[in-house]
Amino acid sequence: MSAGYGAADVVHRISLDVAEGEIAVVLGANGAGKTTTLRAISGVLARSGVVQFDGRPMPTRPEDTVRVGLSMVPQGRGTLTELTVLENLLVGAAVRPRHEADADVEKWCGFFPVLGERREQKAGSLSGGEQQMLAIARALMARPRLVLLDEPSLGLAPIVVQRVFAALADINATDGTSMLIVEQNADLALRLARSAHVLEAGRLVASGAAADFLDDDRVRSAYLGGR
Amino acid sequence: MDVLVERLVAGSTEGAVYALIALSLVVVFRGTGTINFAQGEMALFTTFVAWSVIARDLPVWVALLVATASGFVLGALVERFLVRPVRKRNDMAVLIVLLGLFTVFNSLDGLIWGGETKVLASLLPNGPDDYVALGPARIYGDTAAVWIGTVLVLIALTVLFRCTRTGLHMRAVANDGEAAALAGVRVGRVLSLSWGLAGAIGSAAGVLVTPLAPAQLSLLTMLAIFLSAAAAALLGGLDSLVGAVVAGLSIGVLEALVIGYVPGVGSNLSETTVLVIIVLVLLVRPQGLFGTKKLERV
Amino acid sequence: MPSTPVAAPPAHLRIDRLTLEFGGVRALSEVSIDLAGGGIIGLIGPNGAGKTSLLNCISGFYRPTSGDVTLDGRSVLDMRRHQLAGQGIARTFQNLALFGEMSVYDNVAAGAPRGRRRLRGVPGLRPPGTGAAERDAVWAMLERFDLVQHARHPAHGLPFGTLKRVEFARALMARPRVLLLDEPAGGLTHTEVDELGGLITDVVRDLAPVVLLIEHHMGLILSVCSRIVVMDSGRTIADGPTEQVRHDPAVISAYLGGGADLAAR
Amino acid sequence: GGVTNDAAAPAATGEAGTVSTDGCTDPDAATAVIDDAVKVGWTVPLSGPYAGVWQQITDAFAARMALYNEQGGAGGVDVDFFTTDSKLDPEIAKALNNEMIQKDGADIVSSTGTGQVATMIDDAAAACVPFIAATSASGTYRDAATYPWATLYLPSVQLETSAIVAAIEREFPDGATAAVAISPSESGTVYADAFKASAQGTSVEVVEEASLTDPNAAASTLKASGADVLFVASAAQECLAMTTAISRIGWAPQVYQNSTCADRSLYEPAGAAADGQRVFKYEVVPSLPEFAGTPAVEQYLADAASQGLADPMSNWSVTGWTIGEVYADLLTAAAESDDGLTRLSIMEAARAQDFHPATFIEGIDFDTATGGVTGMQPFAWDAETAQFVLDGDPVIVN
Amino acid sequence: MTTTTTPPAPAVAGAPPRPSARRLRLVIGSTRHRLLVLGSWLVVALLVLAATGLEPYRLGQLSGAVVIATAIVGLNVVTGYTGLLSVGHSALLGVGAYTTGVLVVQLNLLPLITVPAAVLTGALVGAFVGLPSIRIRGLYLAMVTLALAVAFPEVLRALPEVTGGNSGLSIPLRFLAPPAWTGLTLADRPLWTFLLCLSALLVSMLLVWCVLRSRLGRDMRAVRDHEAAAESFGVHVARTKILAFTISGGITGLAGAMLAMYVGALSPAGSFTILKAIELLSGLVLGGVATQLGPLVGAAVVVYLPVLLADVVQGQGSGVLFGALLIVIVFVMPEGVVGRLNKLWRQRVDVVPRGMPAPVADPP
Ligand SMILES: Nc1ncnc2c1ncn2[C@@H]1O[C@H](COP(=O)(O)OP(=O)(O)OP(=O)(O)O)[C@@H](O)[C@H]1O
Ligand SMILES: Nc1ncnc2c1ncn2[C@@H]1O[C@H](COP(=O)(O)OP(=O)(O)OP(=O)(O)O)[C@@H](O)[C@H]1O
Ligand SMILES: [Mg+2]
Ligand SMILES: [Mg+2]
Repeated sequence: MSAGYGAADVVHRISLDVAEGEIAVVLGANGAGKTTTLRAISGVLARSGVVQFDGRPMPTRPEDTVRVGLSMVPQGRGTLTELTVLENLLVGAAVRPRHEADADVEKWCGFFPVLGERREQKAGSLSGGEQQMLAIARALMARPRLVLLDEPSLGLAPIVVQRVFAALADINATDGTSMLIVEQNADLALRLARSAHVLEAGRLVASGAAADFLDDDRVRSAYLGGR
Repeated sequence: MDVLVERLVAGSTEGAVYALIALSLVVVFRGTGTINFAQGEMALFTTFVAWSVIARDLPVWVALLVATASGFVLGALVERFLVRPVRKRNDMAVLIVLLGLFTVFNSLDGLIWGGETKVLASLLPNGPDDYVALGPARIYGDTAAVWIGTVLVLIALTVLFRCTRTGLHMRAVANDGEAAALAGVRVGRVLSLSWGLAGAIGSAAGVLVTPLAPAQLSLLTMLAIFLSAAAAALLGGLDSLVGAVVAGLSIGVLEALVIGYVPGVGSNLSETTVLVIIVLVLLVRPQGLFGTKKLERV
Repeated sequence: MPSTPVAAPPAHLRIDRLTLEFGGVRALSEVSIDLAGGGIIGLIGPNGAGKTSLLNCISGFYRPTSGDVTLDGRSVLDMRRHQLAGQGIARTFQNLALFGEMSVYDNVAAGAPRGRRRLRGVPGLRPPGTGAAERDAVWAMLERFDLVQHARHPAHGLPFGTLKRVEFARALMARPRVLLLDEPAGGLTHTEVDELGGLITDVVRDLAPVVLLIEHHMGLILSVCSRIVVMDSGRTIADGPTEQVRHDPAVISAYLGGGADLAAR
Repeated sequence: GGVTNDAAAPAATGEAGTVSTDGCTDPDAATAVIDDAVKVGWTVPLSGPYAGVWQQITDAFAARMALYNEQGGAGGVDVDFFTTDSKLDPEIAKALNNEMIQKDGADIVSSTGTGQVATMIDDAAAACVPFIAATSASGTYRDAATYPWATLYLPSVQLETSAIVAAIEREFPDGATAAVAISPSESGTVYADAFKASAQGTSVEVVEEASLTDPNAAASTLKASGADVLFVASAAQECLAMTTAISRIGWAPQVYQNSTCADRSLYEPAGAAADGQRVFKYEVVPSLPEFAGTPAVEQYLADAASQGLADPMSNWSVTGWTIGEVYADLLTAAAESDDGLTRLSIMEAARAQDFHPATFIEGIDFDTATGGVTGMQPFAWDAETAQFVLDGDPVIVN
Repeated sequence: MTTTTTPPAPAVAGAPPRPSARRLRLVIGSTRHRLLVLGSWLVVALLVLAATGLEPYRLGQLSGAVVIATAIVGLNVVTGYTGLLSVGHSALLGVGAYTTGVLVVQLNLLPLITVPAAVLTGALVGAFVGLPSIRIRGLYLAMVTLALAVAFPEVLRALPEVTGGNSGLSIPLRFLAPPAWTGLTLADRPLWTFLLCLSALLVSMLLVWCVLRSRLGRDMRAVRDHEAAAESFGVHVARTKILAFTISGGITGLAGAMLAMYVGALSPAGSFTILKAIELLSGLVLGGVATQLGPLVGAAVVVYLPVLLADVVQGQGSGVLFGALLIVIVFVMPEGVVGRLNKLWRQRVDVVPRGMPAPVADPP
């Protein structure tokens, strides 16, 4: 797959595979094209090449990719700022029957109690971390079979990061939801993931089992820092 | 006293006219976050269509239906093929496209129907004796039609925005199309629907309002009404249905009172006076009377 | 970045019983912090604790319900937002607030301290030397932040991490006496965070500002801060030297969570 | 020089009223005999809201000129008529007018609308090109001393309003109170001002005025004044609005409309409400029984048909045709003058024009010396037959 | 589950980055750059010289376009560089034009002497109109300025003693003749008017160029891009907005004075309605928002396109065609003609600003 903005490609002919029920992580420096990759898969950006989901071609528009079972937590501000927290969650359930939505709203308000307290508050007035929680909860409202998470830990307190990652592991275990995670907190992500990929200047330069990466010195020094 | 009642009724009827068009502006704004500057001219076009239908000896309500339906289609087409491709690039581009459309539709009306003033029949009878007395004032059929239309549209839209998923999705799309799409909202469909709906409301309004317009059905009919309606939509707050109606009525009544009770300035500078008042209100409440303040968090 | 040491004594920023309410929500309640000693002070706390709100009060974006913020004994709350820059207060934003259409160069240059001459830059009106001096300072800053190759690119469209650097560079251009950093490490890779830590320490050495650093990246906090203030639900729950605060059980349970290795990151 | 400009010799103006070529950019061109074709160029709105009206006027004028050419033209010289679209924009009008004069070599130009006429008239004078039968409501250009190279077709608004005031005085010998409804347009205010000026010093007292922006509000206000007479100073689009509005609040004063409204299509839809309203005209109304049989109208209809004019019964066709009458008359006179057909002789002929256009109502003439149209014929609307009826004799003012 | 496949690609380590397309390197201040600038000025001078040789009516049309260009240069200051949408510039144009008109007609002043007054009133009214922009933003501000556009003709009509009301003002021809010291005669009036309008345009463009280079210019763009951030870096937002409106009003007032001299007659119904405001705005967008040459191209489009179209279709059809063409241009060049050209230029030429540190690797 290739993708980019305007005439120039930013991501060049990359190939990767996320197996059913697998958690994969994408690492890479700033501007490597991680966000671009996710946006192209979910259909926000135009792409060339082949993207398949369950062996069938992945739709090219985001509203359709959601319908086949994909959800994305965009990088940074992904919330509908002028809508309330509750409305944000309900929009997240656009593809689900209405009665199921209400139950899930309760579930996520329970998981992130702040969201429950701020139900009627405009999403835009939430703190950065609260908005990030809302974005994650909204993406999961669609009960996707594959979630793309673009730096989910961004702006979250360490304690919340742990809870979110635990929850992701939990969802993955119980529902078999696959995940493709872009994360700067590589250490944490690699522990969660089974496979890992490294992007460099828009090219896939390494792929393999997450565990190998944790032990790989080269990767360690580049992304995890010598500890 | 009688004169006051007459003025109030006249003013609020004029206001209902503005309100009806303003409501269609609010629908587009809530669904897509833009103002449709060509709304008035699109409505004029379909009103001419309605006139053609009546000229074929069909009843007015058929003409109303035809106009409403064609307004819906026109709105949706304009959105899909003219607005959507430039919407993401910038606001200014959308503005110019709409102003271009404004010119196209007005000229097209002239090209197809000629420039002469035409008379459009009213949906409800509006002959000299077809009125209900309201104290000293009389409510004629055409007036009643506008009033009823405004109330019905207000109720229908309120239900749409308050109680349906579609209404929620419209607001989501207006707020951030990409985020809405990622949540599975069919953005294209919602955009078309908003514009179609607005087109339909505008067109129905055109048919109801024209019998009351000073210029009847001519190329000038809608410009003045549209400007006042746009003022009403802004005064009320671009995203507020109730605001559009309240502001529309206020502007109508205000105009009537200024003309009636302010000597000198009233008849010469009535529009200016009303606009100055609106600007003053906006200075105090920049988001309009009922509009929600846009959030700015850093 | 000219590294002339600043002779003036470090700024004295004091936050005094600051309370901020939004309708029913109390974002800050009676927060008092005295940043007399200067240096780099870490501000941490769970999401929604009120950290950004506190920064917003200092930099004039929010008007507190009660309490005071003083800089060298003068209240900054009476000042208009644009006057604060003149007082030497500069900040970065949690969610980026760059001038999107402007080039990276112009973004950084916009941070430059403002003389009284608004028409500086116009031929004939330019006081000799200043134009070139500012230009060189901006280029030096861009070089230091490794932004030279992006200098002529408009800010929008650049990667998140790069933009974070632009913001930081812009704030430094102002040669601030008080530097407020809101999650500068967000979205940076580990190596970049390390570099950022180095930059922040450098800045303190050069300019000796008071730095208030909000960060969830504990690694950064622990490596550069001499003192940490911890907030929760609008209150300060801990305030003290780094080593003391990081082992405070209240902090661990409210913010850091159990994983010991996380606390070390 | 000082701050003010007191340079003498205004361009192209000689003695009061006489036409001279002093100050023309090219005096020789103004006195050169025209022997190929008289080029007549009009800059009028052919797009926008008034395009329909002007299409009819120019079509009828073109038809009249074609007839003139068939009949031998100006001493054997044909009229070559062309138009451009002013788009109601003074700058566009100015540019196109200059293009007509300089590039197309127009011998006569004309236009409509105060703003457009104002910016073109000096250019034409500077080039010594006659500006003939302009249709502007502003009477300024009637002043031959300042504008020796221009004439107007429309009667002065004062002429009409003084005729109206005279008619009111006749109807209310003991004096009357009048209310004025004013369209927020140019012609509206011009008419209203003229009416007030005409009423000055008569037994007609203007007691109230209101803007037509909102006809219903205006109706309430004016009704409250209890005036005997309502004068509606409107532009064509709004003629009906006041009629409906006053009938709805049950007010029935004697209504006078201005001549812009004298069109059946504007009255018919108002039904009984419009009955008895008065309006003044000077051109014939071919559809009226009073005129239908007259030789002049018969001739007009036959000629129009021979030129294939689409809608000869329309007011606007009659207007265009009549302007054609004016042109034909003065071109013939110029061709017969001692100097032959030149721009100067055309202008001199225009200045001296005094004749009865065939499509004017009997008794009313076109006399440039006294300002053009010399009188006005009152009409009343008869709702039952849906026709205007003659209402007494023409009021000759000039 | 998700498979992203492409034809076989190298497993690890991609190909070296493609060398970027050859670009011409142009260092500001270098001899090559100086020559280029000199050359451009030479071309401009030649064009002006060629223009003065045009037939008078063509020169007239050109003057009209130059006046509109000047007005758009003014509009660009607020709408382009400061991001404040104004639909009220027709009124500012009118203020300038009527200042000149009234002073000439009522006080018999020489038109040239009235120019500073027109600039001043334009600037004052501009500043006044700018006041609401401190609080009111976006489309709401567009509405406020639109109110000005709608109210202006009404106010003109309401003050007949000063403005001549509906009939407007006609500036007698003798006032518009070239002054004796120029050595031009009345017949040369089109040339004189053209040179006057052209000077006004050049002065305005020079002013804007200076403002853009100054800190004020940077502040304006900062306010446009992010008001809050601008403020926290010391930009006095309110003052910047008002200054922008003042400068813009002054330039547009100047354009108005030129318009008065070119057209020679002013009336409320003509050049100062909302339609003129729309024309200015269209010109700005078509030429290129926030570009220095955009107003020139935009003015040429809005002034000449209708004239050219008139040769193709007459009557209402021309309106349809004009509207359709506006839409097409926006579709083809959303960033405006000059915006697009700038982009192409940057792709081919690498302009290196003064003081940039030694060459570095091309951006990734
Ligand atoms: N909207 C855009 N327009 C043009 N170029 C863009 C745009 N967004 C990103 N790019 C370019 O695409 C490249 C890859 O960006 P991308 O955001 O995918 O990187 P990333 O790996 O997600 O970086 P980060 O860690 O900062 O999030 C960058 O060089 C950037 O300049
Ligand atoms: N403008 C506002 N309107 C309403 N509530 C607000 C507003 N700004 C902040 N809040 C509330 O105040 C609380 C504190 O927010 P703040 O942004 O200061 O948190 P924070 O400590 O910076 O959190 P994070 O680490 O997630 O960025 C939050 O709960 C937020 O919802
Ligand atoms: Mg990214
Ligand atoms: Mg925060």
